[in-house]
Amino acid sequence: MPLWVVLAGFLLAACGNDMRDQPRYDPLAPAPGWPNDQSARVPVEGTVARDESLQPVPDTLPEPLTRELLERGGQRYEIFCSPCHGDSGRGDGMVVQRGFPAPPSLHGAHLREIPLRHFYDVIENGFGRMYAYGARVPARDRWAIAAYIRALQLSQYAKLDDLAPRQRKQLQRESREDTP
Amino acid sequence: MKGAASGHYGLIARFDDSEALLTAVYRVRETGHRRLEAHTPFPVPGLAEATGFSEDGGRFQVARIALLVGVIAAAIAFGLQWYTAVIDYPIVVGGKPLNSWPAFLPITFKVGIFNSVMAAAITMLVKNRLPHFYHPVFNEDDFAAASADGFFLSVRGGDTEKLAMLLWNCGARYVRELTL
Amino acid sequence: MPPIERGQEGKFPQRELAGKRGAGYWRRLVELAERAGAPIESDGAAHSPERRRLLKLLGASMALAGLPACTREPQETLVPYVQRPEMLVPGRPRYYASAAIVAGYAQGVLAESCEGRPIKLEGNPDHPASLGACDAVAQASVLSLYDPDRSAAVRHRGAIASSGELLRELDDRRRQWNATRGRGLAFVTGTITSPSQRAHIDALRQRWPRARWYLHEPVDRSGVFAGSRILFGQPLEPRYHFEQVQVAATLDADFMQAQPGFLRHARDFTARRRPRDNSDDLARLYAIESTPGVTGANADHRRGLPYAQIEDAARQLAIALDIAVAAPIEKPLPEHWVKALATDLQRHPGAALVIPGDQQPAAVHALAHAINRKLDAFGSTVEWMQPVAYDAAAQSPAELVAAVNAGEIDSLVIIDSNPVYSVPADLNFSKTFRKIPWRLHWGEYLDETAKLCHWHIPAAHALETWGDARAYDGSAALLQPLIQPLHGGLSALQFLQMLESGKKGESLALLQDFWKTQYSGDDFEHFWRRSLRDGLVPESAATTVNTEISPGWLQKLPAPEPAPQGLTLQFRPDPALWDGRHANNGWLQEMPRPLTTLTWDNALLISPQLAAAEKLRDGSLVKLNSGGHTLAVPVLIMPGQPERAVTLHLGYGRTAAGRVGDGVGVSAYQLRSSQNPWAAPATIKATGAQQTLALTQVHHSIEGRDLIRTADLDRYRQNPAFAQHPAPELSLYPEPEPLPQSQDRHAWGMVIDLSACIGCNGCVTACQAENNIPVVGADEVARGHDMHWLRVDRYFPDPPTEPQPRTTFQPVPCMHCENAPCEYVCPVGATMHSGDGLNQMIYQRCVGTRYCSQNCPYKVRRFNWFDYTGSGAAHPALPPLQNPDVTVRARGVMEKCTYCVQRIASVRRDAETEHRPIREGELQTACQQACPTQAIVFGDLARSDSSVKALRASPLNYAMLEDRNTRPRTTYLAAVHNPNPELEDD
Amino acid sequence: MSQDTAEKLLPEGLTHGNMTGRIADLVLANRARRRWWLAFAVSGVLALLFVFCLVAVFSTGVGLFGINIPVAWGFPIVNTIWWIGIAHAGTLISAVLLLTRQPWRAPVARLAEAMAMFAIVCAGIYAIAHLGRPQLMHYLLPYPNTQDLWPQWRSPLVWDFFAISTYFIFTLGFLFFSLLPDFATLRDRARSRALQIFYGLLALGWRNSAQHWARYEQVNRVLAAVAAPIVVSVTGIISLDLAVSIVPGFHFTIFPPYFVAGALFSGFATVALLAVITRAMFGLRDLITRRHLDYLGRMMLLFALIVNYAYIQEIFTAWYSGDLYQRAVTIDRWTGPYAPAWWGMFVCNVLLVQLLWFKSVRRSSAAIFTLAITSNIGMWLERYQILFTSMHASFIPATWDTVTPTAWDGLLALGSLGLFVFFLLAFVRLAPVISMHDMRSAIYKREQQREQTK
Amino acid sequence: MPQIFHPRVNGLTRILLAGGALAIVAFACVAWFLNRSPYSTGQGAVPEQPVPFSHQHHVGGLGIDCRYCHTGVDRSRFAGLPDTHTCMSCHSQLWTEAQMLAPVRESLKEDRPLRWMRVHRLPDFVYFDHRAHVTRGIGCESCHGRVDRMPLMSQAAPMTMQWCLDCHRNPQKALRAPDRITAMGAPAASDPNALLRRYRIHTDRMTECVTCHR
Repeated sequence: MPLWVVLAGFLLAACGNDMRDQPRYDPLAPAPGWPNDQSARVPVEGTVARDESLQPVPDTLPEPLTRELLERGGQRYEIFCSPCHGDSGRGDGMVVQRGFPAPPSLHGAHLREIPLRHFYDVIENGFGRMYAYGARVPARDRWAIAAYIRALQLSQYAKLDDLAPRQRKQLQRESREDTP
Repeated sequence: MKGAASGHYGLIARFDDSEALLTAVYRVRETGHRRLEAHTPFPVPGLAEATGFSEDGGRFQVARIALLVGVIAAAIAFGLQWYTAVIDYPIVVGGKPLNSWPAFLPITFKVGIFNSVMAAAITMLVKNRLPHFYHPVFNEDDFAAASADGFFLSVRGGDTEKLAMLLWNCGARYVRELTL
Repeated sequence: MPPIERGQEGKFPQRELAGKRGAGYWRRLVELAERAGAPIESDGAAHSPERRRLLKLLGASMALAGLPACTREPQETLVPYVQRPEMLVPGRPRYYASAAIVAGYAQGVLAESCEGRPIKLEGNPDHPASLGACDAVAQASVLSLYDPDRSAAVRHRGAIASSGELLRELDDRRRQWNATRGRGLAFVTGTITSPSQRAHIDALRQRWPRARWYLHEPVDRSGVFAGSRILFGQPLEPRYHFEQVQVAATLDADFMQAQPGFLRHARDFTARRRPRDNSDDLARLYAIESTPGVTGANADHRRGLPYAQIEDAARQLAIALDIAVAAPIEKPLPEHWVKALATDLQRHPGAALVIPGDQQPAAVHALAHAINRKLDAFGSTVEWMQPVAYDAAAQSPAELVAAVNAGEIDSLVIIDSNPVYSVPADLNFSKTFRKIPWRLHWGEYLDETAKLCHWHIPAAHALETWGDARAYDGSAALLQPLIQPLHGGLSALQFLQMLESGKKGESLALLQDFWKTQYSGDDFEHFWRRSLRDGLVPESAATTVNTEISPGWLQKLPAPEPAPQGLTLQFRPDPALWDGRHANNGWLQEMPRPLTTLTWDNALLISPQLAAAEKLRDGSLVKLNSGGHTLAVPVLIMPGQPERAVTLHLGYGRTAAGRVGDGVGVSAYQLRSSQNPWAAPATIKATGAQQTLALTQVHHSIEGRDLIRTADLDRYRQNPAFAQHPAPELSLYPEPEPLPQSQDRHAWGMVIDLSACIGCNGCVTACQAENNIPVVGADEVARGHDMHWLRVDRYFPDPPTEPQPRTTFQPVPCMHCENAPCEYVCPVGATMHSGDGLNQMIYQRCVGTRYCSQNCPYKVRRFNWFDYTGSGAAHPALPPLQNPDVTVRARGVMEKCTYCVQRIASVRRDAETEHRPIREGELQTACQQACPTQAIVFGDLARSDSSVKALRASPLNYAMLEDRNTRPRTTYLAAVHNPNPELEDD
Repeated sequence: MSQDTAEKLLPEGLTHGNMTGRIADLVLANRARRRWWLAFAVSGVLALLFVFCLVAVFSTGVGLFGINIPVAWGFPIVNTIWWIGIAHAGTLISAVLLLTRQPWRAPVARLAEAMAMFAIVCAGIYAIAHLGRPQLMHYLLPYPNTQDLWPQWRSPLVWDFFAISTYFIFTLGFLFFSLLPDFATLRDRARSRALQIFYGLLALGWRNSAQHWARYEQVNRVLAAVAAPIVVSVTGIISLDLAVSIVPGFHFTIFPPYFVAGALFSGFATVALLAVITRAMFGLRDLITRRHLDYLGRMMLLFALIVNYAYIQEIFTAWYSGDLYQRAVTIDRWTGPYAPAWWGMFVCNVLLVQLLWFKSVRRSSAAIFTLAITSNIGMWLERYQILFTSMHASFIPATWDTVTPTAWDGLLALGSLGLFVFFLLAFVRLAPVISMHDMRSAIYKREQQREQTK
Repeated sequence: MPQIFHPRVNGLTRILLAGGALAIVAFACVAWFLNRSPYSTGQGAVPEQPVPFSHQHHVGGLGIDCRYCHTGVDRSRFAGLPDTHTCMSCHSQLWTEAQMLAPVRESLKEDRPLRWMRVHRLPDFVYFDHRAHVTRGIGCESCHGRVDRMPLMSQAAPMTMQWCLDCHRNPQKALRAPDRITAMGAPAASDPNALLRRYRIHTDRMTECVTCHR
């Protein structure tokens, strides 16, 4: 009998917290008793974190157009835009084929003229049926995607003259570096 | 409870002291009986040999088995320690070398000892055929004396009549038949 | 059958919890939440619980092997956002600048926020008052944010009331006040440095001019302004520039610990006092103290005098400097000492400074600054500016009592102040207080005062609201909320606005409205966002005033008085609880107080001589009598305490602080008098009883061991390598390999500069906040079960009766020994070494043999003797506060300093992801980050350009117990003092 | 040994039959006496107390013990070492006396073995109870797990774990084999069927056959031969727990032999204690004679002297090594907060045992009884002071602290004594306190010698 | 002395001894097996989700990249679950009436988050970092299996420490080019050692305890 009692005590010891579940909130853990049981909370409206930029959003690309940026933009475009806008930007993405109302082609005349900032804003705030992607796409990626879209447009209607001279040189240099 | 089936097992004779028993053993063995057992309340020197037990009983003597098993177990123990500490998951501990072989010795020793003890014990039991709860000699009513002051000789099979005479002649207090 | 009150689903179930106490708080929350979300059938089917229970029982009893368990553990869920905020990536912390308010003054902090929950506060490097450092009180304010004892509801006569009722009631009142222009209305506040609050208060005064305004600040600084009135005829505030100081003398001023701007002072001054090279000139510090304090402990020369004799000492010094003041009746300081000090000061015109203590009377301030003027300090080491927090119109509590007794007050509004607790006993405040017909209290806790008020309005915590506050130099910082109010309290501006207009305003709008009036530029939005991001309003420091001492100041000085005979009882704000406002904060309660290492208690500090005379030991209970009141207090022997003075800290003996703070220590306010707030004659009488004190260090002598190596400047200059002791000749151990030098491999190490460490214990609390270190309570601390990973060892000289002891401090984290003795004895390998030199502690592997602690020569390991974090613990871990990157340890496992391995990992992974080396300053341990004097330096020994590596090469660098061949990665820089050679014989 | 000593160790007129009958009847025939029941009840209550305390510790935490950070090992380890010491003596006495064929072994060997068995149980339970997370004890075992982790072989505690478990099994086997022929005897003499089956199962069908005996003696010889290394290594390993560490008072190379000697000292004392009690309780004064007490006393004295030598050696080393910390510990032992323990030890283990030089003392039941108790107390104090003084004030003065034992420490210690006694009392009722077959052999040997002399 | 035991007891004894030995072995085997079985690792279990979200359809069928929803994988230790907004990015137009998506719409309407059941659950004392893996060439598939074939999410790998270590000791077999991280069914890299160098993977550090435990 004593053996069993000791064993029971032993089990009691085993019943304790073994640190598999710790009293802390990991990301998106439920927080019983808080609103909606959410431990993840929305920062208070109007606060400014240390990593936020104070500069107003520029109207053009805030950094030099590099191959790395375009590649990043391409990758992010594939992830976030191509489901609807399609790989080539013609608005024939997979989701559209399943019934999402087709977005206009990115190669429309109107959009080929529009400043880059427009894409940035649309990504951030959404447009029409398109929801805002600001939370999913950080600022730098927005510019990258915008640049990539512009590159897509150019690839369809290639006119080097459309680019600013600096960017043109940049691109030429990049392509020269790439060729060998 | 008596055994369900009854049959002839052999004879049992009781002697008054160890000398008588010893001589009886010699005599009976001389007549060619091999399946005999002497039962004494304490180890009588020479009696086992007389019944055909050889002291250094071949390769499977208790001590040898113990030594052999101990050495093997120790080798395995050392090998395990070496493997785990050096090969399987080498981690630096206290700035000591991975193969801190002196630190492996105590366990090597312990495991060797442990296994040799177990081997000795098991060898003894196995060679004595020991968890052997039913045995015909217990059918002898006075056999309890074998654990106090009785000296018995039990012989299995053989020519009952002749053997009984022989035992009488050796000075048995009585000779009785053992049933199966 | 009474109706059961139910919290509305989704909201914090406050009603159920109101007034409940006990350890099961969080557990109860969980239960409530479970009850609120009663299970709902998956298919909307109908069954009664009985039937389900039957099924569950059957299911449990008939588990068939191999099937996925019929009834698994309750599944864990993930609750994502409905709309994730921009830039918030779950799992990555973000930082917000804000400010913590310590004793009314702002201290810039960066709050680390995990998914919108503040987890930890760190110093804001951009803020002048912190420069990145952070003291314990500020660190701990995040704990009080989640304090379950915070007041959560408007209360009327103690019962929960609706805010609608309150507004209605206020409307009635306001109508009346409007009619009478505020007659009979009185306000009580503490020190307010917030510009916007002051603006609102001014508005209130304008609205109700006949209302009265009372300032109740238990640790007031009235002496500062009174002194400046004597000198300049106007209240001004000095601002010290310690970065210029070469010789400093204090007159009972604990400027490194207890005066506004102390972090900055400590940073600036120790920067002048640590040798980086043996050609460095070091600043020198003379301290004259009434109670041993951090500043005095770090002084090169120190004298302890009773409170009343400080003025005499000041006069002595002034006379020695040829200032024609009246001589003291007796000279407390030896002449040669004064002389040496005076000549030393004179030798450094413009670089000398005399600092009067905030709690000293006006005369000391006047004298000190007169001396400063004499030393050409004005404009160089001390500047004068408009006071940051000074209200000429405010009256004192004594006047309030008088007014009440005169029947002139019929409504009292208490703004975040606790006079019932902290008004000196001689005013008999609580009795008077009850006479006021209508009392309203706005504050975070349902404290002693709130309980006696008709109305109580919960205040939001500083991390929950918009606000602003000014630092010691007057520069304003904006406070941002890091979380929506957990209990729906009001911010100060909202409260004042409610008084003003009867409406509940929007906190942010109110603040912006104020600052729009302050900002003259055109791009307010940019100004505003920048101020928020930087945590500082640009160019908001107080304006300096160029003044000269008015000629007649000597006449305004009071005449010297004879020092009182007999024992003096001195009062001090507590280094952790201050005036008692932080009493419900477990981290602060458990922080070892600097110098005393006492936790969870206040004891009467007595000198060794007095102890010997009265046959008292640490913890002996004495009856302390002063001003007709008697308290039973345990004593604590404090070397350096003036022989005839005893000191008692304020802030204890709370009765309505909450479950943590109630009943801790005794309330010194019961002996305090309003006339003589800082010192009073007293007697003590031994009772023969004994009380266990929760001390974290009980042995005070270093026993002659070379654990701390010090030298004075001369010796250091002669022998820069004085700290290098010869290694043991014969070592049994193999030499370890040299450190890796590749770019990818790191070798973490830490160097602690003993010259710089002032023993403030800020690092201890920072480590506690960063590493989820539990609070264990007084009993456990007293048993030697304290859990701080980092301790600051403090040694008094032997024998303790030496009148002017030099105290030494030594922070001891885990040394991360390369040949760690703790590692090879752990049977399960729960503590092992990593390639970059960390001594890893793997909690879930630990079976709790404690062998590692036995074998750790530094005894830095801590053990979870009981469950200190679970819901059954006395101080259970608060889940929202815990650092999600650090394990919350369970019962039975060992723990210790990890070099903040979670920070190492995160920073290193950031760097590796971005394919760059770790930037200098990017990786700081929590203790390093918090240290006001930057005594702790951590970094990569494998990198040639790291500052640790450079310090390691210093001749001052030595390892503790190096003869044990543990090869610690944490090493020390020997301390170098700079005593005055003329006072060699001291 | 000369023949006459063998003479006097056995009373005249003792035959195989009546000796067997007497000892067996202690188990089979005599009803337990009131005294026994009383003792059994008291020890049972204490054993339950032990269980209760264990449950409390397991469910609340080892913080219940009086331990803290400088002194992280307290009573449980002291008691573990103490119990193991006692256990060792049991094994060693039985085994070494067997190997050296001491004629006075027979009556006391059984007591020694039983004592060893129950002491090792107490020691083992203590070792587990002191763990912070005993439910994870299996981490000390090398078994294939899904974490791919193994024990840390350099740790003396792993050695301990293996040592104590090995020793537990060994002791169990040793005791059982010693009992095997006696179980057969009891089986043969038992009257009630339940007892017959009980002893019959325990006796495994032992037939007293000559070949059984032959192999039995072989295995006993192997076990006895192994016993000495086991005992020495187990105690040695336990002492290495201390000696391997760098704690100033622990770090002595002399610890292993010193511990072995200490263990034997306390063990002989315990055997002597039990011998005195047994001969009084069961009226066995003629079987466990004063001569036996004399021999036991001599052994106590012998090992006490070795232990005393070790004390001197230790003090000398501390002084000679010049190590600041060692010296401080030594001074602290004499003057520090735990000095009473050291001086108590000094009195018990150094002063009082010198009385054993006197034959009259050695042959006096009361004196042996008293000295046995003081020696055990002394050995306990020795372990206590080694642990506590070394730990409470180690390298860094700021960490110095003392610790006071709690009620749980005391209750658990009391409970473990109770458990030990409980087991012993039960054992005495269930198994012969004196090895019957050894006695029969002894009688036979005496007969043989007489034959020869004739 | 009469016999105490029946002759059959001898045989029974042997059976019991053999059975006991066998039982011990069997127990060991069963324990070994069970410890690694899906029963204790939780592999394959499908918790009931509030919305029967099909990765097979969205990933395998529509080709949406993982990072569309799990935006944290390459930025944080925590992969992150999509907010309701993400679902509604498409389902504001698609299946706007479907009962199956009612919880999603409710969530947006009532500002109450969906509560997904966790599928992969390491103990809290394990500090796993998605970014460290995803940015160093370990694709989702290595640990989560063929997500594009899972109609309902379930755990594919055992997630035991041994499993982690198997890869940490020898990550070559799992490495992929950076643009193949989220691809499913991608072939093994042709030159894993080159990738190992390219990603600068510290195989020596990866088996240290502190890598995963703090």
